[in-house]
Amino acid sequence: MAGTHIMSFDVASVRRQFPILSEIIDGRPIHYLDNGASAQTPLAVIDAVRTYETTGRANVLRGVHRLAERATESYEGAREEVARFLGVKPMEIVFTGGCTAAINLVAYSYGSLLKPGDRILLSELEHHSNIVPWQLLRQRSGVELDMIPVTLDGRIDLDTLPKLLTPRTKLISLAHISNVTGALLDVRSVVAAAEQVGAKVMLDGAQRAPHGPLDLPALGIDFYVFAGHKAYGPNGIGVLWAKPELLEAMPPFHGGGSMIGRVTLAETTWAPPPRRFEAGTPPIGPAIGLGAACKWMAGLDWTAAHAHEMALVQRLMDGLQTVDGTHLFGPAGLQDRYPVVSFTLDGVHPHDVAQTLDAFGVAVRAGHHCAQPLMERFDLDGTTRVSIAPYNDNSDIDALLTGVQHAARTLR
Amino acid sequence: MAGTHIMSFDVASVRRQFPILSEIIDGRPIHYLDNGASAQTPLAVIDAVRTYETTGRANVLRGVHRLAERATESYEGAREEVARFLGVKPMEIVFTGGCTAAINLVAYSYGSLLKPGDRILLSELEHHSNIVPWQLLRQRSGVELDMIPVTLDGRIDLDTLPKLLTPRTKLISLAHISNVTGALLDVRSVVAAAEQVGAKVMLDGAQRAPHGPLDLPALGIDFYVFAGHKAYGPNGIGVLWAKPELLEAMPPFHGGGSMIGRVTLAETTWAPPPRRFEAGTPPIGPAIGLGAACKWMAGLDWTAAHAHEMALVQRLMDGLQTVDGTHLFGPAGLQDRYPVVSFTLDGVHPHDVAQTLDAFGVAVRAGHHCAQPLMERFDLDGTTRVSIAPYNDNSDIDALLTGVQHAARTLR
Amino acid sequence: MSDQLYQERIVTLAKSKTGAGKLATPTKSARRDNPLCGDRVTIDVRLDGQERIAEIAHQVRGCLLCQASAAALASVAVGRDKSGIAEIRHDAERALGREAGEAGEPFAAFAPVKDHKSRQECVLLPFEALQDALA
Amino acid sequence: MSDQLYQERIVTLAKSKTGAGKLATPTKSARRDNPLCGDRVTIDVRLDGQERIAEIAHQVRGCLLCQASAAALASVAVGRDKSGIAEIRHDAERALGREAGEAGEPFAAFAPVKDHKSRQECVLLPFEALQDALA
Ligand SMILES: Cc1ncc(COP(=O)(O)O)c(C=O)c1O
Ligand SMILES: Cc1ncc(COP(=O)(O)O)c(C=O)c1O
Repeated sequence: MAGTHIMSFDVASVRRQFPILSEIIDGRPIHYLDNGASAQTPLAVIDAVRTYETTGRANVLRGVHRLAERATESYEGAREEVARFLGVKPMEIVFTGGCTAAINLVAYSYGSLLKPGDRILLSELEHHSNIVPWQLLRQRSGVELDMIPVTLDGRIDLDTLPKLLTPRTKLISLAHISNVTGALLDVRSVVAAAEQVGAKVMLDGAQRAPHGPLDLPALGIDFYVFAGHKAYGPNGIGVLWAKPELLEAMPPFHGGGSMIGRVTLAETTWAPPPRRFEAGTPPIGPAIGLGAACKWMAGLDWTAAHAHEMALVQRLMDGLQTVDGTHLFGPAGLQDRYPVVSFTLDGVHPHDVAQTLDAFGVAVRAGHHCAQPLMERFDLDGTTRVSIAPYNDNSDIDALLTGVQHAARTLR
Repeated sequence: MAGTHIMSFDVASVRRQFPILSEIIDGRPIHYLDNGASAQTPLAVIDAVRTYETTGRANVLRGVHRLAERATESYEGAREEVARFLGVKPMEIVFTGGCTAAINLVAYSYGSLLKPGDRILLSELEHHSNIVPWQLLRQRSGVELDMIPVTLDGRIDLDTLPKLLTPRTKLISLAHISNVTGALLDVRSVVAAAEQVGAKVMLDGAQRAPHGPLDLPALGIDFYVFAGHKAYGPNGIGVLWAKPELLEAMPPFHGGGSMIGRVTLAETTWAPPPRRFEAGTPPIGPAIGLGAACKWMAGLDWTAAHAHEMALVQRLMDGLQTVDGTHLFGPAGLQDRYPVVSFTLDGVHPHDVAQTLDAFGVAVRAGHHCAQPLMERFDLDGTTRVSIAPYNDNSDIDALLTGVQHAARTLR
Repeated sequence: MSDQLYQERIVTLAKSKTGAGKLATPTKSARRDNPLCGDRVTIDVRLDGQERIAEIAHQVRGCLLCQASAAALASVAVGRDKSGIAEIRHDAERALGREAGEAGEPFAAFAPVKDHKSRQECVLLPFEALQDALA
Repeated sequence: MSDQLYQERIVTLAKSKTGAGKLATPTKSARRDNPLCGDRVTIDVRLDGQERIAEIAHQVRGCLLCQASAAALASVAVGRDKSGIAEIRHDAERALGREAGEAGEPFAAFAPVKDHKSRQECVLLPFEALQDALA
């Protein structure tokens, strides 16, 4: 398998852990380069969920029988695994239904503490999931939204921060990594600027979490969210981390079982975090799967894995440059970026590029990537996006390049 | 295996489909009678999720590659399966993170259409998940809550309806089956009374869905919710059904990807239902599992299965009556009830009953069952609850009875 | 390689750009977006005294399938009224396998899209826009 | 059958009902609920001039473990102050395996709860209530 020789990263052995990568679909292996939408999942995750389903399935927290004890232990064990992955304490981790659900939790709960005229600062490259919840909050409560513009090379333009921040700015919520351009946020600058005005900082880590463990306390931020399914875990699970004093101050969002202190008809008291925010039966199986995914990620050598990913980005960029009429949208180099690469091909619509690639067995995403404001800003119909995981290899990139050349030749 | 001779229902062949039931845990087979908290899951469900994870995993709706097409087809196929199970149209089905999440969706979205002074009618036996979301709504918007009392035999006392309904009553939300007493609601009476004042009717079907297909249009109700994990499906998935004109009129709840028409910085338009309510990447794998669970349920002979379940209830009731100091809490007979049975044992706390049962390999639930107002009303410390599924058999009931006798002998 | 989707007829239709552009004095126009993929079609029509299409033009910001469909539609729309357009939509729906029966020309060209459910809306979007304009 | 949890010593402690009841004139009282299981403990204390417990009584609405723990606590509480109670709590925590070291009497009796994580709060609830009262 190609790629095994790069930086001593053994991509073949990683690939073997992902059952779907050895599937033959319609007579062809899969070149899966749509990891930014949803990553594939390793056997370790599938097995962890299956073990729960077949040897320890029960509801959590309230049962005294041994299946319930096993389930509770696995569920809370997953919380510990996720906490370790983020460098934080287990009780600061709230399990949600997804990354979008986590952002909505903050927008509803933390948002309810804001006052009309308070301001929230986003950027023009945010995913809809980090825009629409705030627009809904604006409708509910009269907060104002400000938007950081994006530079020509697809980065959040932090030079404009001094102008945009006001004493009324309570929260800055930005993508840690852009799901369109792959640009990595300069978190340090954002946190420093936020401190000037006393604003909290939330990072949308959906595209960062799939690339290895984090040290959130070192970042100095207040909120972090990510999605299980993009981080090699199951669907139906996401994570909110917040500083404990913030969680403590936040009112509940969903009401239901497990998030209460005591329920009477007249009034109800709340459980401490994280339970306060985990109303009803939580996504136990998906959480256990995500715990296994975090453990799996923690077991990789990310220095080598990241070097491998970025070598693939280089190969991709070099290859695209040989096709007439391709334009990269995003940072030109490998500096401060992650392996998400968007491009356009003159005269060929991104969907037609992606569809042609599919015929070569290559899975990519095309369109607005749930970032319509960004597309509007650059007057783009969309882009074709290649998003890379550690299990990708040279053959994936080469198949893609062949497909792009074919599209360029036949569709314009 | 015992039970196979009852009403020609082949319980052994049902049991064989549930891998966990043949596990030996701590040297003992499992007598799983905690189905009301979470049911076990058949191989058909496990396999459906695994097939998705290993041969068709991708994000849905937006992708053009074949994995995305497969995933979308499986996800929308699950919606069709759930719709068939409920006797409704697929586009009236909203997938949520759980039953609690579905109730919260209605409380936030439909609830935002209500005005201060509008009234919502619940009952004293509701699960916290059907109380707390409405209390939170009351806090947000000044609606008032009314509570239907419960009869001594654990039924919602519908005789009080005329007194409790007012022209300001906009919604009646009740458990289709009580998770404590097993009482089946007389839906027809509720719907007739609701029509008198123009109130909508919502049923919390968490405890009904696990006992076979429904015909929601025949019930004449407006909203229905249930949880995947209690209906033999995975965790992290729930269902909201609502009349299409209600869904159409309801504003979004969570904001994010997929639920939008067009996003601009200034404003955003909404997609039609059900997408409007499925923000972000939905719980694809869990939904596919629930589709398989609904299909599995649809394949059972429920006349025989229900007769089997109720024969086990009779055996249980007969057996408990031979233990000195046991009291059944709930309907005395088998009429209009489902196989959920609560009891108390004089001088022994329910948790100690349940813990003792665990030592006999019997899993039941003890405590307030997330129905503290009901416990308060009857001045109970809790009950021990036996909840039965079609895969239970006489040996499960007999093991339980042995354990209860032991607790009665040793713990008081 | 089996990109049977982009068969020559579809590519040719798209490149023909039949009807591409704007009308100077449209009687009606309508724009339709596909929120999932971002395709956008604007259609201008000039109607005669009997509500029949006298002139048609389309601006497509979308994929080749959408462009091809808009061109195909423009090539047969003139002289038809609302119900005439509904009729040729059946051809498109048949080509996509959403309705039974054989698709008439030029929409028979879209038969390869039958197996690509996620792309079928691209073919139908110009119809949505035109039918909005005529509604 | 292996209900090692309810060993004779725990059952005997619970049945002893040591300290069960109310005080006529408590200096302080506190109530604690366990929201997960619904157990509820109310503790009354009468303190002497040095803030030491002169008299103690408890009302337990809860399971056998909670009753046994309240009885054990009442049996050793008199004469101790806040820090004295904190000290015997270590015995309980040790018996439950939450702290290293050997548990002193009478809390050593709770060693069987070590393997039943979900029940450990039942044992600690009387401590929570008493420590609240003394806080
Ligand atoms: C009657 C009833 N309603 C609602 C719920 C909440 O379901 P979930 O916890 O799966 O969201 C339950 C189960 O816990 C229930 O029994
Ligand atoms: C940057 C970013 N934020 C948020 C999301 C939303 O994640 P999910 O759809 O899993 O809730 C995504 C992915 O869709 C994303 O890429």
